[in-house]
Amino acid sequence: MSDEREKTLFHAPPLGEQERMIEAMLFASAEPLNLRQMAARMPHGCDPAEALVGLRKRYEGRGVSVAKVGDAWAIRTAGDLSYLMQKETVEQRKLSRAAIETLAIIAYHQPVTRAEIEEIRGVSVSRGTVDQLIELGWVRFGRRKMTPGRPVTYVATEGFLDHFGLESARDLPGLKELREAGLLDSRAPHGLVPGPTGDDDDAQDLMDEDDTGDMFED
Amino acid sequence: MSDEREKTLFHAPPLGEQERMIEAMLFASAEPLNLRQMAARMPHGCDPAEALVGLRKRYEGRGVSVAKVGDAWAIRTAGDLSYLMQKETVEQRKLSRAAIETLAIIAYHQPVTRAEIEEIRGVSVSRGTVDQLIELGWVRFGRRKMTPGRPVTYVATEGFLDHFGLESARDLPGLKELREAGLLDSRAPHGLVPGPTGDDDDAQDLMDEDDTGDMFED
Amino acid sequence: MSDTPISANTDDWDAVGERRAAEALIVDVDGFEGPLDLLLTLSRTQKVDLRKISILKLAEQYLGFVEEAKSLRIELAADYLVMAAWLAFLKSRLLLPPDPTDEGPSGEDMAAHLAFQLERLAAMRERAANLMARDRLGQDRFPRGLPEEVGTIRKITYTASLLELMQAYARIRTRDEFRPFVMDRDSVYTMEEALDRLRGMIGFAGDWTDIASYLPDGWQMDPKKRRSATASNFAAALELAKAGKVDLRQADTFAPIHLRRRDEP
Repeated sequence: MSDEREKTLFHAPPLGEQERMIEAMLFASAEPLNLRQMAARMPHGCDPAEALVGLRKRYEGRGVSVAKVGDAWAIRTAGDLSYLMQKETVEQRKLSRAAIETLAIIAYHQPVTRAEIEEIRGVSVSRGTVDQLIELGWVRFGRRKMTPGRPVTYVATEGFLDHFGLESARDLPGLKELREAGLLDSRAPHGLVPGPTGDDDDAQDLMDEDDTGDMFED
Repeated sequence: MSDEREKTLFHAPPLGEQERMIEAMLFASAEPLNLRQMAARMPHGCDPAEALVGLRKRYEGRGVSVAKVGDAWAIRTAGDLSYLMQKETVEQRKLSRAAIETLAIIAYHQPVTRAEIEEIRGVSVSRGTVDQLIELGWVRFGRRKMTPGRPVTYVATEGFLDHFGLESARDLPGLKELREAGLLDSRAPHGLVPGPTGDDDDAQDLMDEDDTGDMFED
Repeated sequence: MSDTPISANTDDWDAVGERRAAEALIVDVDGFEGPLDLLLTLSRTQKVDLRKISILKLAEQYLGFVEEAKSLRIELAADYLVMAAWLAFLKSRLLLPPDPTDEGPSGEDMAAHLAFQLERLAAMRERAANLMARDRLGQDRFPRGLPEEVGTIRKITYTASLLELMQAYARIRTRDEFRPFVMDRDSVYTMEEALDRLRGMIGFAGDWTDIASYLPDGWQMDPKKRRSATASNFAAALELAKAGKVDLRQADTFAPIHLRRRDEP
């Protein structure tokens, strides 16, 4: 085996062989793998991106498929076969309406501040709502906004894409229509409509400000 | 979806569809599934045994294979790709003093017998030390010496020259050049090697011999 | 507040239905996520596209709701009352002709923005519902049930530099040249030796004698030895003079030093 690896230090293995490798790695992992992670485990000179194209095609219409998840890839069972999987079904914690709406707002408006979420929903966001989404691994902190107070923003994660079967945030259903209808514009002419009275949140933002602005960048 | 299930209550789905089902089940299941378990999950009229034959064929020569585990079935990584399931971490360590001294003697005096090495070092050479140098590919056995007992000799290898950036062992600077280069000042040998004095050195070497497993410095 | 309850507008079935809906709303007030949510629910009763909604009518519906809540002695949260006040203000702006001296957004601007907000909230709700209806991981789509662990292999490489190699060799080869420090005493005549010798000899020296004549045999010729013996001799003579055993004299700088036994008093 080590001989073979040595050999491939100089000649990358044929594409078909690289496809097999990616197939093996993706099958073995429950988590999405990105190109860097794959390349690190493959012999020198391999191009996982190219091999992925072939592999994806191979699994089209099969019982499992090669799904793109943000910058990563994963094998997932086909959605239409869910009825076979009762045993594997994971009991999901029931999400509150507030949590679901907040998640949608973060996904469609990201990066979005807490104040903006509140503006859209017309109520203050309780801390537990965002916490729950972060705990589920669907939301994380994004860059701070370059507006007064440098508020933190929230963005959707790779886990969110994986959970909802989205290749990227650009593939969110209806995103284009919403944008064209101007419904994603953040025009917030304060005073036009009374907004939520979130004193606590202002205090929170001030606390956040003490932290270095870079801590949430990736 | 439920319509489809109803339909299949009376007409078993086509074999290709059954293959998809088995593929998805075997992929998602946390344990190998036997035919009975598969059939119990599949729509009425399905024949997992037949579909399995097709699925196995489909995975022949791929990165994963459908493997029999007892009387059950599971998807497994292809045997020749098992190395992909391992991540290598490389750790660099310095050679022990005993090893580098032995190596130096072999390089300067090759071909040299163990007895000669011991005479030059003034202490006995542990088997592990020479073995390590051989394993590193820096030392190999040379011709036997035409002296009583025909002892084996050790010589430095190409790998040794490569590692130390030498064209040949003759390029190694002699004592005179070492002295001229300031590397060898008999009046101040302490400056050369910070650390233990000659006496401690011997004690260290003796300890090394007792415990071959612990002979490497970090 | 200047408005009339919605039920007073008309007597037809719609109005009754609306009235009942409003009552249901009021009883359910805890179920609303704020005034905007309530407005959105109320707007549904208009049975038109949100883009064509009558904000004036909506304002009236909302104010009617607040009135109703009051009559039923239901405490409304401050948010709801603030919205009621704002809607009353909006209503008056929409009904009265615009005041040219007035600054700030016009009634139409305010109404348009409220319509925009309602439409945006409705869109987000719809997207949220669509999102939750997707094939979800762990519900409809599944990851590998038997993931294989990626093992870690620790590979150790040993390094040594040419310098270390040469230094090691140098260390071995110079071990023989290296021995514990011992002063070379062959050509050293110690002061103790000189003292012993002088003490034995001064008994006979009743007259001034050059201290150079006290140098031991065999120490006069070799310069190394003579130097050591002369120094020790001189030091020993000083020591004896200090003890009061001898007198010393010197005629001139660098002239010979003479020594004479001092007689006991």
